Amino acid sequence: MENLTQLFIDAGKLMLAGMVFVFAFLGLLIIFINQVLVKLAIKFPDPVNQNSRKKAKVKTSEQDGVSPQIVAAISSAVSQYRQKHNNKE
Amino acid sequence: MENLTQLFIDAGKLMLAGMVFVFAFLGLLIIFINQVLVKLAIKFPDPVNQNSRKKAKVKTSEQDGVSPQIVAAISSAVSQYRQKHNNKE
Amino acid sequence: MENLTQLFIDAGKLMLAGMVFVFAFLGLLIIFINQVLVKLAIKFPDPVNQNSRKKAKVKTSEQDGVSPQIVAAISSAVSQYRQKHNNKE
Amino acid sequence: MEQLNTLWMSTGLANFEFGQIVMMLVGCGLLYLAIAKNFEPLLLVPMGFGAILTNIPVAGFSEVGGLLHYIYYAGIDTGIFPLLIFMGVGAMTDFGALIANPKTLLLGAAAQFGIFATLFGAIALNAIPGFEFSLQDASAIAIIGGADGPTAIFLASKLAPELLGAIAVAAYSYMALVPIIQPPIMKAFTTEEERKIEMAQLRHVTKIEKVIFPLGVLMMTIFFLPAATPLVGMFCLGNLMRECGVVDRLSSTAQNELINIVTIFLGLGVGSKLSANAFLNVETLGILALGAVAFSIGTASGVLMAKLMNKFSKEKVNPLIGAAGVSAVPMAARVANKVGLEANPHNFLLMHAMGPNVAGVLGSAVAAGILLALVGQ
Amino acid sequence: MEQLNTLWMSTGLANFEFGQIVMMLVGCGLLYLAIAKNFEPLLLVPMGFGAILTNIPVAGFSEVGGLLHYIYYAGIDTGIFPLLIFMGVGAMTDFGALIANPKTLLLGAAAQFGIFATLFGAIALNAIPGFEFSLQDASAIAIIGGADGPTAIFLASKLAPELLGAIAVAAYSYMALVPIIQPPIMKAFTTEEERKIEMAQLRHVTKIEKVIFPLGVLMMTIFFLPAATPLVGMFCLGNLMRECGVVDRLSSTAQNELINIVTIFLGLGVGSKLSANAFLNVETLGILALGAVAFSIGTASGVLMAKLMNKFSKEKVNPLIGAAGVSAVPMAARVANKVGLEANPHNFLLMHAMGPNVAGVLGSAVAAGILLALVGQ
Amino acid sequence: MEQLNTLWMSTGLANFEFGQIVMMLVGCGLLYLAIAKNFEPLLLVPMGFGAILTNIPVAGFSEVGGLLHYIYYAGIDTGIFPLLIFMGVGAMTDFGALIANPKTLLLGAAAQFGIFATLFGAIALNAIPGFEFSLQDASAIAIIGGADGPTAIFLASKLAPELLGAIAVAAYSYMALVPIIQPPIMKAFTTEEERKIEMAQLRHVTKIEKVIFPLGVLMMTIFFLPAATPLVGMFCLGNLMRECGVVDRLSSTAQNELINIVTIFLGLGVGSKLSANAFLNVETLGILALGAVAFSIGTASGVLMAKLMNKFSKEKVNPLIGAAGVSAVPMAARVANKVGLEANPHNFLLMHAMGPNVAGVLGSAVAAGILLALVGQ
Ligand code: NA
Ligand code: NA
Ligand code: NA
Repeated sequence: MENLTQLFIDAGKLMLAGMVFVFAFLGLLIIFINQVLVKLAIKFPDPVNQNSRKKAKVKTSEQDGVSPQIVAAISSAVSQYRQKHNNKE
Repeated sequence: MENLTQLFIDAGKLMLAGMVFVFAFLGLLIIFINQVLVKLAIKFPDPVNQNSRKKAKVKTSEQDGVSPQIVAAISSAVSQYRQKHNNKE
Repeated sequence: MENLTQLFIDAGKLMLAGMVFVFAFLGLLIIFINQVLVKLAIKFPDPVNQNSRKKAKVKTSEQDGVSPQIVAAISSAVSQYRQKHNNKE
Repeated sequence: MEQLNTLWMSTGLANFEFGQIVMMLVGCGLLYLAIAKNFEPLLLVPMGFGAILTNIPVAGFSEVGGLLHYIYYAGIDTGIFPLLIFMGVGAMTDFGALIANPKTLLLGAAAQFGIFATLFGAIALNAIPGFEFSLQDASAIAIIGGADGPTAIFLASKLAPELLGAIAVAAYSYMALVPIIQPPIMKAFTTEEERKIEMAQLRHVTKIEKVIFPLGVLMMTIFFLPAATPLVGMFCLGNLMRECGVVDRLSSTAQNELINIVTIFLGLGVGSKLSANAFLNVETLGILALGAVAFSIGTASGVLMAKLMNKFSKEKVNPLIGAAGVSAVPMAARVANKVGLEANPHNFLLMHAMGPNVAGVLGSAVAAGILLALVGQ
Repeated sequence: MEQLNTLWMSTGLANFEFGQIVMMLVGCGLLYLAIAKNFEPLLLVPMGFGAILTNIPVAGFSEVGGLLHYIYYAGIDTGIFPLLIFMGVGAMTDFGALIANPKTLLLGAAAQFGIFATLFGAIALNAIPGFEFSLQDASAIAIIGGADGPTAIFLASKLAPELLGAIAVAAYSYMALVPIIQPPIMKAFTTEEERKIEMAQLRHVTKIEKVIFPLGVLMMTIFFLPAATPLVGMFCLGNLMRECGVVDRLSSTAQNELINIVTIFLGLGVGSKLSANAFLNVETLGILALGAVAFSIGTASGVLMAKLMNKFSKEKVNPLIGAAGVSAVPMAARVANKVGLEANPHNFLLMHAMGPNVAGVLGSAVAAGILLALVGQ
Repeated sequence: MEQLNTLWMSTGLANFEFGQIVMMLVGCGLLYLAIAKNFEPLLLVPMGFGAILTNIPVAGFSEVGGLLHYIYYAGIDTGIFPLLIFMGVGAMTDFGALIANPKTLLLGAAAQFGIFATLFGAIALNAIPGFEFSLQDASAIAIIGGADGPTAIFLASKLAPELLGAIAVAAYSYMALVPIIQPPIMKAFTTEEERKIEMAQLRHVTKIEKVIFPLGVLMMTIFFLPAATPLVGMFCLGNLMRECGVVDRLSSTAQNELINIVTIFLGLGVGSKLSANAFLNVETLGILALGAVAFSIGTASGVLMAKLMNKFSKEKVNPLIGAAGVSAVPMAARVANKVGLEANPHNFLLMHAMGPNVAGVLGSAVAAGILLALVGQ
């Protein structure tokens, strides 16, 4: 019974230490996000140009009716399909 | 030579026991199919509703001209294609 | 210091033996290509018929508007897409 | 004829022990739940099958030279399989919602109270004759409250391998039962008004934030809790591969083929621990009961934490998303969304709930690290 | 210069033994059959290549520390690779035709006579000086008649590892030769009339039947033949993953990436057993001869069984589909279809032949289990 | 409270050694180069991450029982991972340009002078106090000049495992720096006129040539340099699977999923050798310096060889493609193309440069074999 009491005390301590630590750790992570990441985001914003360039690209290719990437994708899918449906092992 | 005779006898017994067992086993499987599976098939027929619902869904999306799943599939194929054709290793 | 001298001599020999061997090996490969592969290429040219047959096939299916392989590929891509976007782990 | 007799003596029928039959039925039960009820099928199908295989008499699947023996000792005893799964999960995880609303980390932290309260509860069970859980056992059981499969398997394989089967069954079963367990608790601890709270749209998160985040998490784990670095490290590696944008083919393989292959083996290996003498005892009942308690306490803690935060902050949080802090990604977030929609049909909480949801993954990995550091030898 | 001399002493030319040269030619022959003749290329390309690598003097591919040594002992000696292949094959197999027409199981059973007759034949060869096959050896050889690659490799690695190379060569070669070996036998044992028999269309098989079937097969194997459960179990796991509909991503990985990776390693590992002293002897000739006998007897038994069944049943079976009972999926079923079309251009037997074809896979796995139970120690 | 104290004593902060911090910064530096500068990210992302993990105090990633320990000893110490990568690279390689213009093999041979000159240089460094490279060490360092990652890792793991980390860092860094290192050297050794040389279009290469080529290369390696057969053999297996046309599914798996999985593990395993006491010493500086020398000499040798060939042959070769002989596929070929376009906007050298480029892969594998045969014990 003494042993059980000791176990209870240990479990209680573990519970306390664990919850303190979990809150401390994830709390620090909040600080990390607010202090570090947010500032990084301001210093290095996502490159807008690149995105718009990409969009432009897609537009151009879509104007051609069929994008060469889609053609490539379909032919790749065709070859994958063929491969996978070969006779077994 | 005695040894060989013994081997022959063993092989013969093995042949007999093996064929008896194979037929017994696969024969039992016939009974299993006829007694268990067929009854299960009657109790739990394939859900017809679900299929027709699916078909309905497909129809709707096909009416839009291009199914969103096909768009998704093609864009997924495009990204797979790009990935696989990156420079080596 | 004697040891270092010996190492230098060994390294020099290694350099010489290595370069001789590399040139000999890749040189032999040149002979292999010129003597063996080129002759094989003449004896067993790429089957032209098969290619043109393939082309013909593709043409036929393209005349139908949509190749059955592309349909298969897209449906395969759709099912792959669905699978990969299932809920995690 | 002696051949037929030898064959008969080698049949299962002539060698069955009662426990093996029961455990095969347990395996069939897991398959039923997985296939008919869609209970976490990706793990439970191979696991249920593994449970059947390991209990076949004569065949020796889990003895030296048996297939499951190799799988277990190569992949689970070493910790490699759960860590690879965790890498793949990391490659599937988007921390955007968490970074946009970091306060939700507190919800993920609070929900871990389910773990530590259960640890206490497992020790309390020792008061009942028949239970003799050590602190290691109790810790391994408690991690069920983390609602995270690979974390539970990893910790149990280190602290209490003989309980691994029961713990995995409980963890995955309750993860599948999240849509049934959580809503009543969520409703009991919230008012109709609270459930109607609408939340502001999340800000855009830039690429650099997403790239640096896993590295920051890893660094903090290194500084403060090295014992959690195997789990957190592999998770962050997967997430970094996802977000860095230059190794898409590795990221794709990690979240598809590699995780699939490892999942098959992990399920078989965990199933191989479902032997009669390890599973058919009163402790398993205790573990199943404690698992339900753990999920319930975790859910309640998350909800209550959200209400507490609302006391101190202007920007209100819908307390329903606190329940997602137990992890069980993405099921718990979907449940929060659904219960929210019932109260307010224009209130879409899904993205908001993803924050505490992925915070819960980190939280339970941290909790696992704490338990390893304090009770692992 | 001593460096060039050392180099010369380390060349293959200075160290070749005659047997190694012959075995490399054997490896090249396998590559030729695979590439030019399309003989089971998926296994024979890596296997032929492995045969070349293992016979390179000095390099030590199959000695401790060599690549093929690791592959063989990790994957083949343990049985893991053939079992994973079998899981993938299970995930590729559709039992629909078999469930729709269960009588065809008898055809799959009859064709296994090819195995047991060959076992007898292998012992008979001992009468010729130079042959000394033990009962283990004879059993491993006989399994060639099962016309199933992974089953043959699995059994041979357990019962007669030193014959593994020759057995694998024979098994895969004859499987590739099915379109040449079978038709004359099929025609010899059937009349034109019999070959014209048309069969009723197969009934629709429901999902639940396909899901329960692999579990039923596994249960029967557990009850009656636990020694076959590694093979049958992994096969049924693959098939269950295929049919249950909730783990499609696992099923897809099992039948694609995983089976491909394992096939490369399995081929290399089997090829590593093609060393001169294990292959260049009279026993190999015996094995090749017995293999041809096994396929022929199996084909004939299947056909004759179908004719016997027609004696006792109103619903006639085209005896050609009996030949598909040897397995060699799906080649043997295609052969039955082709020979059937020759006799009756409107007679499509392919689906009907798939029944005995997959029954043959089960039949030979069962036969392998019997041999393991009776002659394995 | 003792629990919190135990936790504190187990933190990284309480256990850090100075060297570990520095090595983590090195790991972060590698990640930065990979992600921000696109330096060979497929290997450097997992490798940089592995460097961080292995230096975590207390966690023991690279000690017995740690994840990186298993990965290193199962995959790198045995040589399996680099060989599998090499198989995948073989499956990605098209030898068409080389077969069409076999003379370019001489360029690939000449560029290997970068290796052997560096070997001499590494020994010369021993004259400086602090350096004590054995002939094995010098050989492992010299292979950096081969500009081929898996070859360098394979050789270093055999000859000087304690230098593996530094050698891999140098090899991959300089491969990534090829577009910066090579152009000035290429321009210094060529005249404007030479850079303008246009080359005749390459002839069509038939399928049979591409199928027989890897077998021919393997045969020659067997005859003359068995020590190189692990590398060359696996490379040729991959290439044969690619070209033979009957095992496309194996080829596809080898160049996609399998190589991706192995790359993750290889990077982690190599990173695990980046420990402070193995990396933070003057020898690492020497290795980095020698690596740059090796690339430069290799580039110059290739260019000069091309000029020499032009002296003896009517059909002129643009000497820029000689620089591609160092391998670094396909970067070096692209650099040759780019520098060529600067001199003559209508001169597309890419296909012509692929010949020496893939010849360089064979050349450095042969050089690795020579070093293994002569200085490996
Ligand atoms: Na959690
Ligand atoms: Na069979
Ligand atoms: Na090179």
